[in-house]
Amino acid sequence: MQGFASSLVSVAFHGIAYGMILYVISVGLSVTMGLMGFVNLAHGVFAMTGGYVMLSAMSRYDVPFPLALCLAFVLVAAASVVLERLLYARLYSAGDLEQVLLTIGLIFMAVAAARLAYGTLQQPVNLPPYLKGQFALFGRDFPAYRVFLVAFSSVLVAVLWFGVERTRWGAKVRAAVDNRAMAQAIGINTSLLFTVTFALGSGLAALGGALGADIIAIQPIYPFENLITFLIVVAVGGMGSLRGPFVAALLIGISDTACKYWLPQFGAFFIYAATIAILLWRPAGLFGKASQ
Amino acid sequence: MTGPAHTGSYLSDPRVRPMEWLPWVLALVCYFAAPTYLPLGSYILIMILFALSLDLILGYAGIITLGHAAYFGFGAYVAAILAVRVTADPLIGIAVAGISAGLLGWLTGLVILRMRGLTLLMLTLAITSICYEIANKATALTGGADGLGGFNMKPILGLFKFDLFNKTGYLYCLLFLFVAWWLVRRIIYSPFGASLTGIRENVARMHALGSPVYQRLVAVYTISAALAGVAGGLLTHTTEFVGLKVLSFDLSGDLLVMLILGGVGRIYGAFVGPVVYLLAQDSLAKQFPEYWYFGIGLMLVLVVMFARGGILGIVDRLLLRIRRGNT
Amino acid sequence: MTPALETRNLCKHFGALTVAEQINFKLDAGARHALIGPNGAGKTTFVNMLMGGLAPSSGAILLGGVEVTRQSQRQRVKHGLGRTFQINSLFRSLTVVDNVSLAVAERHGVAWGMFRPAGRYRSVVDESMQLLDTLGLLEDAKLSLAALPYGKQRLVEIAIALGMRPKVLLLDEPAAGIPSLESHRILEVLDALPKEIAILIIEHDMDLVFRFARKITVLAQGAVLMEGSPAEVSSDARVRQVYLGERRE
Amino acid sequence: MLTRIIACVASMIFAASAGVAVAQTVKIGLISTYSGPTAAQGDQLDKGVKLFMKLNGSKLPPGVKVELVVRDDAGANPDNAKRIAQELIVRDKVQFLTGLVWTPNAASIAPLAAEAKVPFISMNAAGVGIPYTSDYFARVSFTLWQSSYPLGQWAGKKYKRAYTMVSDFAPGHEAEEAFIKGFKESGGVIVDSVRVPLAATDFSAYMQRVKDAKPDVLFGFNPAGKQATAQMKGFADLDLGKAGVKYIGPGDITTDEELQGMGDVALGVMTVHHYSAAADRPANKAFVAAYKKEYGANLNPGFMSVGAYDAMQLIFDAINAQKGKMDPQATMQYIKSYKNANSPRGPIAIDPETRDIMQNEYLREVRKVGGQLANVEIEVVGKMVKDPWKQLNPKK
Repeated sequence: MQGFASSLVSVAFHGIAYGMILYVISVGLSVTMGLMGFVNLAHGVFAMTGGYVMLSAMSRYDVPFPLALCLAFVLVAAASVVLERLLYARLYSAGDLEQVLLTIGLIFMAVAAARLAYGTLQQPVNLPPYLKGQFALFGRDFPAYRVFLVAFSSVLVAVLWFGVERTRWGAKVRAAVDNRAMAQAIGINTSLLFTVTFALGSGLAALGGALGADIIAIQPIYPFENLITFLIVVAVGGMGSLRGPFVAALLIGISDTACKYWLPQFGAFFIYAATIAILLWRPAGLFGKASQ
Repeated sequence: MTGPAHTGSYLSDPRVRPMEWLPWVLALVCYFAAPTYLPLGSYILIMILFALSLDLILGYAGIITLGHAAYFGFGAYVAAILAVRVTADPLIGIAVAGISAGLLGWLTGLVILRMRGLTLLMLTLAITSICYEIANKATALTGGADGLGGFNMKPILGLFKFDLFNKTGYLYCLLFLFVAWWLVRRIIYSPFGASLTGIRENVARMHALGSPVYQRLVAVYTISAALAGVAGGLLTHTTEFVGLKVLSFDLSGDLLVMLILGGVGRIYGAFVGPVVYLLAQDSLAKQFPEYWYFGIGLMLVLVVMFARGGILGIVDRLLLRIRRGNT
Repeated sequence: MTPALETRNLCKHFGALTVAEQINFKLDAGARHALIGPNGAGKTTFVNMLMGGLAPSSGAILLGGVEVTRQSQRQRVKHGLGRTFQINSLFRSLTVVDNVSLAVAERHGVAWGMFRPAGRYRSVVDESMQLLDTLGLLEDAKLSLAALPYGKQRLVEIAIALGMRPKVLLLDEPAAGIPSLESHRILEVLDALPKEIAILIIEHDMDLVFRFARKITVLAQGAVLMEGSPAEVSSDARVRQVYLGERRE
Repeated sequence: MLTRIIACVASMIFAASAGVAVAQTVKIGLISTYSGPTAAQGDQLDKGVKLFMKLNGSKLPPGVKVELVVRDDAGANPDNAKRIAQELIVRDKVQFLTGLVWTPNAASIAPLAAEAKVPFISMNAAGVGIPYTSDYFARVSFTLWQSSYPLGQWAGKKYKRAYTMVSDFAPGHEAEEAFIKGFKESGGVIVDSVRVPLAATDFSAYMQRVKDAKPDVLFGFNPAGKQATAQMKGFADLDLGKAGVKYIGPGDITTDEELQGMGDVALGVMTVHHYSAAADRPANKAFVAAYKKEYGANLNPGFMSVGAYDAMQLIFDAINAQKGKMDPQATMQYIKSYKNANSPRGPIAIDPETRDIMQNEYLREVRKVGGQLANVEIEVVGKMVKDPWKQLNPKK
């Protein structure tokens, strides 16, 4: 019994760590999909790029870890502005199909570019010494880096939620998600709002990719391999919602870990089955706006 | 007036135009002129059939799916398991593959086709992923990640043996493609086809007309799944092997790319796309296997930004310009 | 005589918000009836409930005396309910005649046909052509819908609804977006509609309403404010107040 | 399509007008993985092949040339691989088929090679049963029984309780089966076994399961590459070493090209394998030096590169033996008695009965040599080991 309780703690811990990373990466996708109605399958590209930026900054230029994280955020956010203005913005009013195609195309290109620049090998992650080792909690050892992950992501989530709930920008975003035409009518510059939000979402994805490099390996095929997971987080959580993907990401993180721990012979079967069940029960996701 | 694109319309002339025989003539010419290309040729024919099945639901009924490989793969595995365990007769195999994929399409269609947009996209993805996981884990039945092989197909009708050069296989695939083409063409020109176009164009209005939208979608989805299953069965028969790739998201993605490249919702886009894509892959992937991906990605972006009708769309526009220039 | 369409105590709440309150409404056979009311009076909600797009919280809807409250849009259409849309809801990439044919084919019950080419269903095509002829659209029949000027698209909107041969027709702002100079064309078309169809028109263009309708129902804040002949309505103090009150804001 | 046909016709005319070919060209069809998630492994093969061609590409009889026809199978994708092989045979008319990272792919090609009578040499794919399905198949890489069975026997004497964790595909199942057999024969007990999906990247849940079961030793297997790193990372993250679990496996878990990326946690991991970049045989030192000169001082050749290199050596030897006039049957006859005393991995030979590889198996430990992690060979646990599985399951 005690054994079971302690494995429960471990599963919950690893599941939360994984779920937090999924959330930090996917929340931007949720907001941009809700806000702009844009089916951005290429979101994983930003996460991967964030991972590469951080890892190469650390290994090639000896940039300290915290600075490398910031660098990943800033560079990817900046790059995403260029992409948004150049490509995405032209397809806001186009159909889902065009958006799907454009972003699949971007994935293909990013995968090839990453191979060109970094080769196919998975990038080694060399953590700073203060984040290595184990961290004792409730009489069990936990990997220190994952404890840091959970703590850091929690702070990030808190800041993000505060930002969206309490700032002027957040109010505008919420208004525009609710009703774009109305937001435009009351004088919100939606085009600027989209760009800023998109950049922030991409930056967060980069941060998530960098932070999670230890859990979700950074390699060229990253955007394809994890696409389904990110999409599940958004679809199950509900597009445009902040809380929904959070719940969904934790659910997926924990249940994935639990399946691996207790029922490894079933693989990812349960995750997909649960996704289908939830979407049939609530087509707009757990916290999504019911469609008209 | 109707354009060169084949749309379901009460005005369009349903007779087969001379140009529409061109693909078949070319296919036969290839059979004699390029006998060493027949393995690739058979694969192209199979992908054309698969793309045609996707065009029916994506191009005509407007269902965006990233999971059509589920039906293709299901057909492929059914054909393989049947050959290993029951009978290696190819025609029975194709029939069973098509019917069972159709059944799967019908069942899943009943469940998912009430949804739209991202939710539908996700459901199609999740269904393929589940099929993939099952095939991966049911090792005893499917061979898991190692694939399923070790069977030899019997000669077709006891007469035509599958050979190393794939001559039989090529004609076998061509025959089924022809039948499927005829069927799809009929459907598209029928009132049913017209109502599918209506659903794609304006689903709210179709509801207001009292059209049984959901039932229509389930019906076309079932037909499309059955065709995809036939394509999968053909792949199993011509390669006498089936692996997990046939159920993968990658395959659905590649298929989508091929169809888009050719042109959506115009029947022959499903012919042009796979030919161009697979021939390009065949030559480029040989010379630059590592960077083939980049070109495909760039092409997709360019098609979306500048050439929305795909290759056939570009041809249309060129023809239009030439005609205008003449008058 | 049974009314063509009737609602009994129809209510709709969104949480604490009431958008339809105890609406009792009758549309007689062959009626020319208008529904008016200021913005936000609940007209759109009411129409959506009639069509089956929105489920009422309580109350009943009857079509020709048959209760259809829980029936789908499709079943209601079978019972003879048709509508047009306030914002054009057409098949833009199809030809004009195909737009109408889709409706006619559904009514003929041939839209499931998968093997005979659509063009061979002569009765469908002929009927669609005839319909376009009565609306003066015959020469545009083979054009792509997107190529038509806006005013003519509004007429196609009506043509599609007529293709369904409805017993009850809901016209949702048929003149919306049309300059008042051209709205007489719409009125001509409306006047020429078959007498046996019961018509409910929702419209902002008061000119059109008063020239077309023989009976008017005024909706305000989700409830029926009054009902009567055009003359009664125009002279009613409460109606004036509702409209003027709103204008003052 | 049209240009294809034109090109085809043109080349026919050209071939006819050129008359008798001056030089004898031997075509080798190389099928490997250049794209997709497992391109890293294909890259290893490619590096071995290219290095061989650079060093030895001209060591052929006069007038004989070799042409490599390279094709991408994009990962474990057997039907695609089979089609490619078919094309190489009928269109390119290759006289050898080789390459193959993946067992499923090789298994789908093997019967085809027999049907077309094209000698087929596996550079890597290790599925143990493949030679039985095709008389034209030979292997210069390894089987997992060769390494995991002796490892099990050795570990069974030192440790009591073992946990096995393998990738869920045929080679994984073989490694698991071989190890368990050896381990039990030496008196050990298997606590539990888990099979991890081929696509897994995060092993922490599985490792937690191991940790809670408290075995003495964890036997791991994965198809090398990123999985090896991920599995090692999972082991490290949960600090299983400190919890008293010893990590062992075939050499795939500490593959030389990935070893530096794994970090110090790999120290002390014991493996049995046929090749280590750190081995001090002269032939290996020369090979490693050439490899580093070609691809950079930081990159170690892995066993896959060596497999590719040795396979090319075998093919070249076969060409030289027949002076470029290739006869498939003679080639297979030659291969069956093939010996190479000077492979980087030590002496190797082909078992005439099974056409499978015979080679030494070394017990190794990960240690630091000159500041770099290395698989240091401690002892030879088996000399010229024949595949044990085929000894146990002779072909009927």
